[in-house]
Amino acid sequence: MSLGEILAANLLSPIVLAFALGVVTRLVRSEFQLPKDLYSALSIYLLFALGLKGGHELTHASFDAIAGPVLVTLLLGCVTPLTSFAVLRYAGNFSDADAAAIAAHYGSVSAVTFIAAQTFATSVGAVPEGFMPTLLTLLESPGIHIALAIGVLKVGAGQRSSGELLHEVLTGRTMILLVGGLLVGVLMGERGWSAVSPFFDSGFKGALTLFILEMGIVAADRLHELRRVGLFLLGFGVGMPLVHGVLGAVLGTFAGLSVGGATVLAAMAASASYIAAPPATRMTLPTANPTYSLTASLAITFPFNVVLGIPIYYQVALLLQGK
Amino acid sequence: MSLGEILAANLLSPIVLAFALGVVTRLVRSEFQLPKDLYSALSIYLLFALGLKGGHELTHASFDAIAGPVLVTLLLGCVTPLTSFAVLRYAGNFSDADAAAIAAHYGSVSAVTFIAAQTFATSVGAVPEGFMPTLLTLLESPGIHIALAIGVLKVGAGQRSSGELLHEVLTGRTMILLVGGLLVGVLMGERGWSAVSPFFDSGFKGALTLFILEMGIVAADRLHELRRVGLFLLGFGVGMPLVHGVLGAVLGTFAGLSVGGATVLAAMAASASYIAAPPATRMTLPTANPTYSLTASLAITFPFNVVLGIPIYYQVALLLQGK
Amino acid sequence: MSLGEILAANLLSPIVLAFALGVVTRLVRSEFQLPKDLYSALSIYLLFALGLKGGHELTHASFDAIAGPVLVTLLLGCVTPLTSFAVLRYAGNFSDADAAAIAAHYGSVSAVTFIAAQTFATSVGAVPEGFMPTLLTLLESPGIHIALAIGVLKVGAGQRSSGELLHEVLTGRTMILLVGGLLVGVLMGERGWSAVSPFFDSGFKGALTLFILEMGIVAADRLHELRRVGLFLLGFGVGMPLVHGVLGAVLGTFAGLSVGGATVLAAMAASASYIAAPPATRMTLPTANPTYSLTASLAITFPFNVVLGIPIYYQVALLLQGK
Amino acid sequence: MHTVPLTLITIVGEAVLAEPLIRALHALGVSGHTLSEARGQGSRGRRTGEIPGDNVRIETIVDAALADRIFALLAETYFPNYAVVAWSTAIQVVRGEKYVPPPRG
Amino acid sequence: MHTVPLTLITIVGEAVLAEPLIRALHALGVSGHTLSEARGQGSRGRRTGEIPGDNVRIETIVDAALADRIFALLAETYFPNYAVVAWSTAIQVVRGEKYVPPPRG
Amino acid sequence: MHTVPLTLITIVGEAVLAEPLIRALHALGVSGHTLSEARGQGSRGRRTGEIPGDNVRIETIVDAALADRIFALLAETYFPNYAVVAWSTAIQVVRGEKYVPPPRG
Ligand SMILES: Nc1ncnc2c1ncn2[C@@H]1O[C@H](COP(=O)(O)O)[C@@H](O)[C@H]1O
Ligand SMILES: Nc1ncnc2c1ncn2[C@@H]1O[C@H](COP(=O)(O)O)[C@@H](O)[C@H]1O
Ligand SMILES: Nc1ncnc2c1ncn2[C@@H]1O[C@H](COP(=O)(O)O)[C@@H](O)[C@H]1O
Ligand code: NA
Ligand code: NA
Ligand code: NA
Repeated sequence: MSLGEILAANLLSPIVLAFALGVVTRLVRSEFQLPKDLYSALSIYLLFALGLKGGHELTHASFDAIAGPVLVTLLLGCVTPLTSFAVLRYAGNFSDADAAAIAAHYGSVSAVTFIAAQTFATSVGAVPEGFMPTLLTLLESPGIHIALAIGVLKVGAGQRSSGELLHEVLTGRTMILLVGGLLVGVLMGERGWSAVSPFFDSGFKGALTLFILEMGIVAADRLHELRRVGLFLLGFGVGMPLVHGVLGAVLGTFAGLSVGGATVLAAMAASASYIAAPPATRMTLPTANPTYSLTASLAITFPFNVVLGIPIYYQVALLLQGK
Repeated sequence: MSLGEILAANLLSPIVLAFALGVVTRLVRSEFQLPKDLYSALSIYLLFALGLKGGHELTHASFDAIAGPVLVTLLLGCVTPLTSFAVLRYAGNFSDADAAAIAAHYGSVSAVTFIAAQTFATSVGAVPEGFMPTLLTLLESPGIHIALAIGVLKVGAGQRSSGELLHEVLTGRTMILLVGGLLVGVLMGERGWSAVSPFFDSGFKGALTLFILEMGIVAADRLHELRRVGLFLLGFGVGMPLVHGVLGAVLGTFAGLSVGGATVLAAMAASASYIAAPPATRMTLPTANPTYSLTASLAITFPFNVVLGIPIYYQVALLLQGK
Repeated sequence: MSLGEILAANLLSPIVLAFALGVVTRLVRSEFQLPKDLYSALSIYLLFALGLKGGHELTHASFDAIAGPVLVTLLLGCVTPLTSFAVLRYAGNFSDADAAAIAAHYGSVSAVTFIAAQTFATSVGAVPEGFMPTLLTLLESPGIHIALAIGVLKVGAGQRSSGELLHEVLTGRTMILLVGGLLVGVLMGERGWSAVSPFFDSGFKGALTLFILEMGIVAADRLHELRRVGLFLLGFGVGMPLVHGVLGAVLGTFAGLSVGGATVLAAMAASASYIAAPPATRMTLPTANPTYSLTASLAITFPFNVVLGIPIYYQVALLLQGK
Repeated sequence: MHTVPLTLITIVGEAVLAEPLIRALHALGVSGHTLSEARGQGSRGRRTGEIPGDNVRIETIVDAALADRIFALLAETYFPNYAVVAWSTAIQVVRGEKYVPPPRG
Repeated sequence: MHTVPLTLITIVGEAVLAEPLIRALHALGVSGHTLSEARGQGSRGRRTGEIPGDNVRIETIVDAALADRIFALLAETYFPNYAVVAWSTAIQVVRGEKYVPPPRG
Repeated sequence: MHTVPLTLITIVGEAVLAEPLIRALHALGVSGHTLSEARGQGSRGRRTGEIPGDNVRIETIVDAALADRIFALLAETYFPNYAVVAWSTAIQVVRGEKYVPPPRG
């Protein structure tokens, strides 16, 4: 398939269509939204299912293959907050606090983008390595800490000590469900997995579709902020993922990942957190404007990655691996 | 099967049993009810699943066959609010506002009754046409607007302009999920449907059972109002659906629908809205007593259709089509 | 398998692992918890599914076999509150109100422990009788009434008359969903069950895992109370279930239950209610300290049964039946 | 705008009290009440999300005499054994006549 | 601590009113509002969990003049046909200048 | 009925503040608090259902001296950077002695 055909097929995937429906819901000024607890329930289900399945697959994975990918993932966790900060502060002229706050989002990772990349790669026949969810858990927190540390060094700490911050991020919903799910998945074995997989595996893609519908609504709620965040941030929300995505594909290939694995690692590097990063940032750098980071992560970078970015990273990985 | 056998089988269907359990729950004065967000979650799931499946089936439907049914559906959307208003105002001596408010409910449609009719028809082997959910979306709003327009002409507008009203109904939860689901279902193709159908298709009937349990509870909460609404409305809640149901079966047969399709169209015409119509009516005709319309729709017509009406409309359709 | 092997296998079951993850969540002082409505939704789903499946299986059960088990279940419902009260009051020196309040919890039953026992027995190949959920509904309320009656005789009634209390327990969520589900399950027949079982049966174990995760969190929330409740209650929370469990296994075997059925009956007798009993107790014996009964039921007896008790009762049943 | 000076009583307590408390208030003659969900912490420890339920926050608009009777009921029946807090606020109510019981006698 | 005496208006009414009411309040010039969910019972019967929705509880901090205009609007537009209750409370607001409209004229 | 005149402080602010704010209140010596969920709109825009969370509404009953210290804390630490509103109301509390700290010195 050419990139064009892949893009077209991706546009008609349930994920992209559901996101588009969510956006349209707000464009026609409908008041509809998912009840808050349904949104939470779906995100808990998705994260725990991801962890469990990842843990189950981890028991089949060759552990020789995992060391390299772990190292490059940690490297991405250190590099992406720095590149983001540098671009925002020096090219974009954002204040120290704002640049650090946005960098905390782009240095971390979006689990939904990860899932979209997994789904995409599998659907084009490039099944990613079974240990990818393990990498996801490694990429979530370093970027937040590095970016916020820069911010605190430059503008002073807010309400929260760095110990409290570390604790908050490491024990947040995402980490508990992903890391916990991984452990449970590893320990419960084949029999456990076959008992719970009708709930956590068969329903996964449908539940994701409903979740993404609400993400479309939430993203569209921020569309009217696009004007306020300015052209630079708009460009950043598309350009930075492209740079980080290509970097992820290169490092992933270098570490021995398959095309599917490299695509997913690229999407992780390219994605921006909008669950763990916002509250951590809000309390640590209170003078940063949360509109910037949330709008860029949610209304620009998330849809960009899901619609265009992931197919592009896949093409890059194909090229890099000479396929 | 004779009508008696069909009625007996229907009485033991999960839908009717769950409704009965809900009513009994209140008759024994239990405080049990579904949490509000679970009720919303189930209704969102059911409507979106209905749309997606309808969209998927629409891609298989012959488009020659659809024009006639679309026209008779729109005709039913114009006629049923008028018959309802006339009966209530002139035979029932209701005030203009009350007659128009109730007519807005009976001119629109109940998605759960629609689903019950689909399930019933399929279970007796009369599989309805794949485009029935499309007809459902067409029948929801015209009746509300026509009835409320009559009301506003007679008693003056309430808080809401007719533009606002039109917008509210067209962008309500039901329309977003049904129409949006239809579009997503059409666009995502076979591959998309097979990814999401384990969630949206396999779980459908079970989720419906839980939802109907709560509907039984909510309907029973209104039972003590039956005395306040008076005998006329009680008769109306049974007689009007019979008239509209037979009309629907006749028009459906005339337009070329199968026995199953005519049964479902009849149930749609016979049903009364209790989701879209109430808030629209409340703001547009504030002097109308909401107890009348809600009690009639929910505590009389809904159970009547689900228990007796649908099997009757099926018999009528059989007769009409000489089977 | 030896008891050691069985215990080890049980430790790695999804249920025990999910509970452990919940406890760890609090030990690392994470703020994570399931939204309240998700917790309710899961418990409604589990109870209704239990009832429906139990009803469906009841239609296959031989009714000769059920009379004996019903009688011993009712006997357990009368004996366990008395033994509990006697031990607490006279060996433990608890006040009349506190002893009666705790006895109300141990005289009733925990549905989740029941489910865990069913799952365990099935997984070791000792499939319990199909009418076990019917026994569950019989064991829930007698113990509460007997224990609270003792309390009221000794310290006087609180806010609530005994008629109100009886009504509250008999029409609580558990009874409505279990008894109602049983009836619906019996009536809807094979066809009804095959329509709803993809929702209520396939998803059951996965949904249970998520529910148990939250139970681990809630139990861990009470861990810091362990010091306040004292050593005696700690011992009671382990010793009383062992006594009641062995009694249940003996009576069950005597009444003709299989090894699986006797195991489940033992777990029911050994378990302590933490859903129906707490509110009933709070209003009837307001001077009793709710920390005692909740901590013992939830943070001691529930995990003890799920981790160690159930495999032990199974061994006892095996021994008793000479297998 | 014409308003009537009345008393707003707010009661915060464990959720299990909601139903009997509301019944008791209406038995004393309140014309209505408003209930919302809450969590809290007080002398009896943290009350949040545990299985027996959160707190509820009940408000009722009454006149001074009824306020006194409600406080007396709370002090006698609920304060000794339940986690509950209650206070009154002076308010001005639109269409306040609705909330004053018809003169007795 | 410097505070400003202002008026807190609380409106409890059927959920369907939330959106038009908030629009109306902002049109009258309130500087903000806070909304929470509630259930209740009043002269128009029990309002709880029925399909058209529960009650909402809307609070807005205003000065005396605006309070009067809000009450007038409620009395004219909402009281005749909807289940709604409203009252005002005298409060002291921190940084209260924010809630006083700039002097006109 | 004997009641004690005290101050009710109500704080409405972004949900992320709930935990640190409650910790700070208890560090200042409040005897308890009540929290409920809310949505709202103010000078910092609409705060509703967005991913980082809604508003919270925190109430605490205190004496006048403590009220002042709470307001000072809010003004210094929270008002400059967060979406937060706070006010005090004069109330009468049943069993109000519970909420007055034991005399110092
Ligand atoms: N000082 C206070 N201010 C506000 N709410 C309180 C206060 N003290 C107690 N409460 C509320 O009242 C409930 C019961 O309090 P208590 O009986 O002191 O445990 C708590 O859970 C809080 O919701
Ligand atoms: N006396 C009262 N005290 C507190 N809330 C009330 C009172 N009367 C009515 N309400 C609230 O206002 C809503 C509408 O009242 P009504 O218009 O009297 O039916 C009710 O559902 C209650 O939430
Ligand atoms: N005038 C007001 N009346 C009631 N609540 C307000 C008012 N202004 C602000 N709020 C609440 O306080 C929150 C933060 O306000 P702000 O800092 O002005 O954005 C808002 O989301 C509202 O919930
Ligand atoms: Na990233
Ligand atoms: Na109709
Ligand atoms: Na027991």
